[in-house]
Amino acid sequence: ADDVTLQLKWVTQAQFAGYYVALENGFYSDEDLNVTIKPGGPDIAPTQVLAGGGADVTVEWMPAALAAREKGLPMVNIAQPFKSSGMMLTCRKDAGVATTDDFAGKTLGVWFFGNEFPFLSWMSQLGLSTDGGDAGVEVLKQGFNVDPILNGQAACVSTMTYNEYWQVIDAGLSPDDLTTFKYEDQGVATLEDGLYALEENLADPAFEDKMVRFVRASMKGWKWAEENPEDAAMIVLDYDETGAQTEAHQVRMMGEIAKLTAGSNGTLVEADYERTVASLLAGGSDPVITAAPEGAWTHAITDKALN
Amino acid sequence: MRNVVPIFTVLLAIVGAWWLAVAPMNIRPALDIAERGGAMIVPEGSVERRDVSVWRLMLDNRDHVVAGYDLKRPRLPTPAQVGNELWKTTGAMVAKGRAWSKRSLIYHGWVTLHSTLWGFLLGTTLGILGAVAIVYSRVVDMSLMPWAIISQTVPIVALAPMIIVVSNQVGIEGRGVPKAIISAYLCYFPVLVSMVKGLRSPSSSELDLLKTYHASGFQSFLKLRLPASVPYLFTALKVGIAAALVGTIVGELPTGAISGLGARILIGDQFGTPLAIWSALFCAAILAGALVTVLDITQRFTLRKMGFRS
Amino acid sequence: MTSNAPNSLPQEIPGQSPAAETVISAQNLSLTFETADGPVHALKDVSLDINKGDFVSFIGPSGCGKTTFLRVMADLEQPTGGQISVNGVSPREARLNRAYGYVFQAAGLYPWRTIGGNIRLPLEIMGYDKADQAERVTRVLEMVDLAGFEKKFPWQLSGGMQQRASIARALAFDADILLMDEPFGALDEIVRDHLNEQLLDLWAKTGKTIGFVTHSIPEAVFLSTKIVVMSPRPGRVTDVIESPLPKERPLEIRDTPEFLEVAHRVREGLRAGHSYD
Amino acid sequence: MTSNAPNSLPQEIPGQSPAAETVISAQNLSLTFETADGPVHALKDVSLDINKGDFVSFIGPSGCGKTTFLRVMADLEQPTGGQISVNGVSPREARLNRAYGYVFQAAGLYPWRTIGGNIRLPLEIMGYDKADQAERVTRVLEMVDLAGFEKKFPWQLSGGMQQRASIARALAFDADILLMDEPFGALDEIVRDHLNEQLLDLWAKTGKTIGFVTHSIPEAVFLSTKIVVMSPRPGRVTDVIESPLPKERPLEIRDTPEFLEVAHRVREGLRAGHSYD
Amino acid sequence: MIWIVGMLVFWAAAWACNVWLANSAFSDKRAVRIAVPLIFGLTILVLWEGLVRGFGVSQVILPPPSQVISVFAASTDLLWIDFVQTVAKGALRGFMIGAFAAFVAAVLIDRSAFLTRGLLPIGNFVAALPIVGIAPILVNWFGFDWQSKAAVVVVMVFFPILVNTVQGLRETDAMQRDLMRTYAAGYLQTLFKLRLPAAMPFIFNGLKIATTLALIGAIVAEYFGSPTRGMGFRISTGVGSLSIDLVWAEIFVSALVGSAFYGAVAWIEKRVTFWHPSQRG
Ligand SMILES: Nc1ncnc2c1ncn2[C@@H]1O[C@H](COP(=O)(O)OP(=O)(O)OP(=O)(O)O)[C@@H](O)[C@H]1O
Ligand SMILES: Nc1ncnc2c1ncn2[C@@H]1O[C@H](COP(=O)(O)OP(=O)(O)OP(=O)(O)O)[C@@H](O)[C@H]1O
Ligand SMILES: Cc1ncc(C[n+]2csc(CCO)c2C)c(N)n1
Ligand SMILES: [Mg+2]
Ligand SMILES: [Mg+2]
Repeated sequence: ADDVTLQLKWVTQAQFAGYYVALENGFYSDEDLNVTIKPGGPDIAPTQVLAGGGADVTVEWMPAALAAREKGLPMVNIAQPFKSSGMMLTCRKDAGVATTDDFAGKTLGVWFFGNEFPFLSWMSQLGLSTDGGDAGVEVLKQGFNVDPILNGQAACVSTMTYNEYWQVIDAGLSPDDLTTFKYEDQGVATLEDGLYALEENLADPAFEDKMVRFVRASMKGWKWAEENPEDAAMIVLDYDETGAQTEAHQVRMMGEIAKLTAGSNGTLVEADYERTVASLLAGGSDPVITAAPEGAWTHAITDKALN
Repeated sequence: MRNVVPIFTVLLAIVGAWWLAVAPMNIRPALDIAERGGAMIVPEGSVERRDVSVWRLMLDNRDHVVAGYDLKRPRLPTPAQVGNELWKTTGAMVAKGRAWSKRSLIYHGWVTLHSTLWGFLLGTTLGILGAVAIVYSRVVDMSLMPWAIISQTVPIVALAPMIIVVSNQVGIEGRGVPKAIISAYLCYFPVLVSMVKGLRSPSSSELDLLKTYHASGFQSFLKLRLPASVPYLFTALKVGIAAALVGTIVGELPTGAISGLGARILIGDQFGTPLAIWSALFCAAILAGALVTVLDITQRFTLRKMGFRS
Repeated sequence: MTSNAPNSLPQEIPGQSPAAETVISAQNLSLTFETADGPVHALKDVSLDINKGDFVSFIGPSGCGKTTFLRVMADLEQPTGGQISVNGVSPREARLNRAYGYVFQAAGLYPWRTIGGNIRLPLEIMGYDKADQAERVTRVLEMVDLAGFEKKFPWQLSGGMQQRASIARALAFDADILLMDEPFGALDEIVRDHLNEQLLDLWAKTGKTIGFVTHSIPEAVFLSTKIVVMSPRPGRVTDVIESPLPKERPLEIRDTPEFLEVAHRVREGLRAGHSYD
Repeated sequence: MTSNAPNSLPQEIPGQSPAAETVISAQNLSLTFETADGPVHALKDVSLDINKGDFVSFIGPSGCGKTTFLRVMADLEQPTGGQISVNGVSPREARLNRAYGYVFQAAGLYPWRTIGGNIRLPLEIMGYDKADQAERVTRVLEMVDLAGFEKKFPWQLSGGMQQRASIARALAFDADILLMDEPFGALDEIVRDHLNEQLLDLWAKTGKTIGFVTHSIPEAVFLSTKIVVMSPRPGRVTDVIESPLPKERPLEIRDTPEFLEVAHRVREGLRAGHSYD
Repeated sequence: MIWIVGMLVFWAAAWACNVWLANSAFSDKRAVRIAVPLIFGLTILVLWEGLVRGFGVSQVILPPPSQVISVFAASTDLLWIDFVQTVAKGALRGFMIGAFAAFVAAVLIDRSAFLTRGLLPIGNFVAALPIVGIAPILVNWFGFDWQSKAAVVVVMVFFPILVNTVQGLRETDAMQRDLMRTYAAGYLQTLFKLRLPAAMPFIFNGLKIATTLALIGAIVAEYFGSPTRGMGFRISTGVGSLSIDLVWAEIFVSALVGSAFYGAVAWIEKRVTFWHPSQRG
């Protein structure tokens, strides 16, 4: 069997259910693959792991991948299991945020580590400076949790529809107390969880073939997960080494994830890609990328995988 | 042993102060919850309350103070809550025969202990070898010593991801080795410093004595410098193991380790479960205590055996 | 200042003639330490002959170079001028031949070794075989009255006993020169008296040549066949006194006029040109 | 064992009669330390009177309670039995009245203060005014021959000079009792001789009452008007010897028959019941 | 290849130079004492440069020092902002508050033998714990800005300084204390004239340990939330956006600041405890 190492973007959770399902249900071994899944974490940059040869393929968000590409790391999107973005900004009504016009002068929690790009280009489209001051917004590098909105340190925090949002709800705030801004609704959505590999590796037909089989099995896993959300969540739980994930939370996450993967067979939709690039190029004074990238994606893998 | 009574008194006082501090620390979330549950709180609205001191809040909402002692997400948990959580994740797991389950702190403690021990081994070996080199070579002494100090001012957290990537690149899998390297990085320094002191502790007359015997350099190392440094070695080991544990946990914190006590702290933070953080912290403390105690006992035993007066 | 032992030397050699065998011979020996505050003349133009079987005491105020002289003999310090020979060869060769036993001011026993282990130390280093080691340890322990203490650790012994053990350590191997640098300096007078008697006894039994540094006039007079009085800045020998005392010396000898007479001469020698700091 | 100074005491009081003023008076004094190995009887039934202007030496083997006795006088240790009075009051009151100067075996100068600063220490604590402090420091430094060393740090001085500085520190304020616990124990004999002469000189000049612990018989005899011989287990006084030597004592007095006679008596006193280790 | 050979040659030459310097007659001269470690450090940089270039290591994994230096030079204003945020506001303030609190606590504890006996072992124990772990809690309590970083630093430096100070205050020998007793000196007099001066070497020992802890504490705490500036912030986002050269520039600043901080404390120590044998050389 051929070895494939997959680097995840974050810790083991239902966000990556498709891969775990494919592993657990033997979809990978059916393709004669021996897959190792490496969970990520707050200080793991999947791009760097890829560059260092620690993984063959990685789950990454497109803004980060394109930024890395501009830094000289030739990452190529080979598949896009997530159709839509799950990013949103969750705000407290009692902090006085009802519309995007209320942002000025407020403190907003944002994830960095390569996840800040969509936010930054959104703010620049809104014409808000992110360097503080009355005209702009005060940006906090949000840690790993949603505490800032709970104890009033921030008016809004970044959340994912499938994860952090529910932590806010679990903490006792009700949806009525909150205003949410989905990036999708704001027209600033960028592509999330895609699969990326290095250009030079893809030039090798053997590697390409491995990727074809990998993507095929992974997509099979994703579709199975969409149909069997509860079982998928249980599989994820079994692989969670932290022992901190709870069943209820993972089942709920799986449900939300299914909404994002629905509508994708794994093939990157070019229009989504163009929209992402446009949004990133518009990143104000300090754009994420300075020129439209060349060769940042390929349909070669998905074309072969899905036929 | 005459210290037992004072130690317990002080411990008791600390726990008492902690317990008392829970009320002011938790009054705001407690009032928020009560208000959402329909209770009348003065003043109304959590935003308004931010400008009121906790003491005022406690005075004005006396009935709700106790609620602070039973929050699901306390800012400061009570000692009992922490104890309970610790028990649930250790003793109770053992009782259920699931000591090695991923939900058990015994398992995570073991993961941390494991790389701590490797880091400790690596660090002490490096420290001792470095000390020998420094004591026997002037060049090494002059060039290495300042950098050893400087090395400790480098924030290893910054190096952690790179250590992971680099060790990945040279073909090392998993987080164990990088964590051990980080922990060795913190551990080697106190060992080095202390061993240099120890290897240099023989007086010049003790060294001269061997010279009159025409002893070789290796003989004087084996028969004098090494045994003379044993008490220093143990002091170093005790500091070193604590440093190694700190290193492992620091290594687990930002590198997104998926198991181990540092990872529990991280996960506890990510999922907003403060009790998980607190129990991991206490577990780390217990681990540190146990490790140092083991070394302490070994030290007493060895030194007594060797004839040093303790 | 060659010394032709005139009388009652406890040498094994029968004819106590001017032809007595010279063991250590120093000619115009100098040693200057270069320090941050300028050169220190620890020894300047020191000439001295020590015969086989002599018991030579070095006395003088602090800093006069007693220790330095002893260390030069033992090749622990290199002279910067003059000659010195030991057993006809250089100190270095003598050291490599293991010609010395050296006893320091503090007993300097290794605390992690038992008394027996400490005495065995030089034997191990010099590669004596196991059986020989054991035999020698037993013998020297008896010699210094410490039989039965072999298994004890140093700190389980009094200061006087520790010092005896350190002497035993220097006796355990076959060095025929014993150099002692204020070996009893840290002990109280009464214990000291006792050790002095034992040392004389040992010296008579073994016939070794002994170089002995002391600050105590009675001690020097009581023990020595030859007393070397030194003076500082620069360190030099100001007087060499041959003792007229008999070989047999009970403690009471210290109240005899001969003793007091020698002591007086030593004191005068010390007084001359002595500054008190 | 009350002592009525019989002769040649260097007291300022003219009539050296049995009525001489008693400064320290101990009756059946006992002190038992409770240790892990059982009680240690450091002092048992010690009675002694010290008169104003006496120079009293305490001599005895290690562990006989010399230090303990001195410390009881200075209220550094509490007796477990018997009475002791100092200047007619309890040691505690005497201490609070600052009646003592105490000199320890090691100089015990604070290394972070200059020599001058060390001598000034008691004066600062006792609240002397600045000008007085400076004046006293200069005076006592001269007294101990250390003029010019005021600005030096202790570690820049030799052991003998440090010990003199520590004596100066004890002299700087107006204590009329000086207690010295083996002040010269760490020094070499020659420096010691010199300091002994200076101490006698000082004593004559100031007329203080001095309690002095030593291990050296010649030192005790040379210095004292009264020699207290002690013996251990339990610590007790075995002999009190009044010295017949005159107040003026050149170093040569040590070669006189009177001196040797007293020394002999002390040695006999010590020898009785002394074990050597 | 040329890089690797060149690097090896440089290495050999530098080492030979150091051997010669260290064993030469002026090895005690100040200039040599500084030159030898500098040459050593330079060698490491050259080795690093040679290895990275020789083996063509990707710059997103390990950039060569030359690139780090140019990024350092190009981003001084950014580095300065981070320095102010993390060092001047977080670490330094935390250090001062922690040191002061520990010092006062030590003097108070020291008055009671009972407390000392009870607290010293506990303090020693706590000083050995991985206290950085409380960073997420303190960030939650004290907010995102420098206050929470300072709080982490306070807690981290408190115990080493406390323990060392208490230990130091007990360090006077019996004779020195007895001397004070014979003068019938009061508590404050004994404290100021004897015990504090005698404790200084210990206090400085604690302060020196605390200097390295302070920086690490402030930086780690930024991982759990921070404004969009600070060394920890820059390091973690730098890794995420593969600006590894900037990360190294921050590491460089941290080492520089840490060494300077340590050096400053050691310098003051030298002045204050000039009398201690360890300082007299
Ligand atoms: N290694 C050294 N470096 C510099 N000076 C030294 C060294 N060893 C000794 N001296 C100096 O040489 C002189 C003679 O010293 P030495 O130790 O021989 O004297 P000593 O007679 O043994 O004195 P003491 O009775 O104090 O032991 C002294 O002034 C001493 O300071
Ligand atoms: N603090 C103490 N606790 C227990 N035992 C003590 C203490 N101080 C002294 N002793 C014991 O009391 C006895 C008398 O001690 P002390 O120090 O007075 O003797 P000393 O005559 O001064 O001896 P040395 O000549 O050695 O100084 C000794 O056996 C000693 O071990
Ligand atoms: C420090 C840090 N915070 C948040 C993320 C963002 N992130 C990446 S995947 C994912 C999914 C939901 O949990 C989220 C939130 C990160 N990478 N690093
Ligand atoms: Mg000497
Ligand atoms: Mg004593």
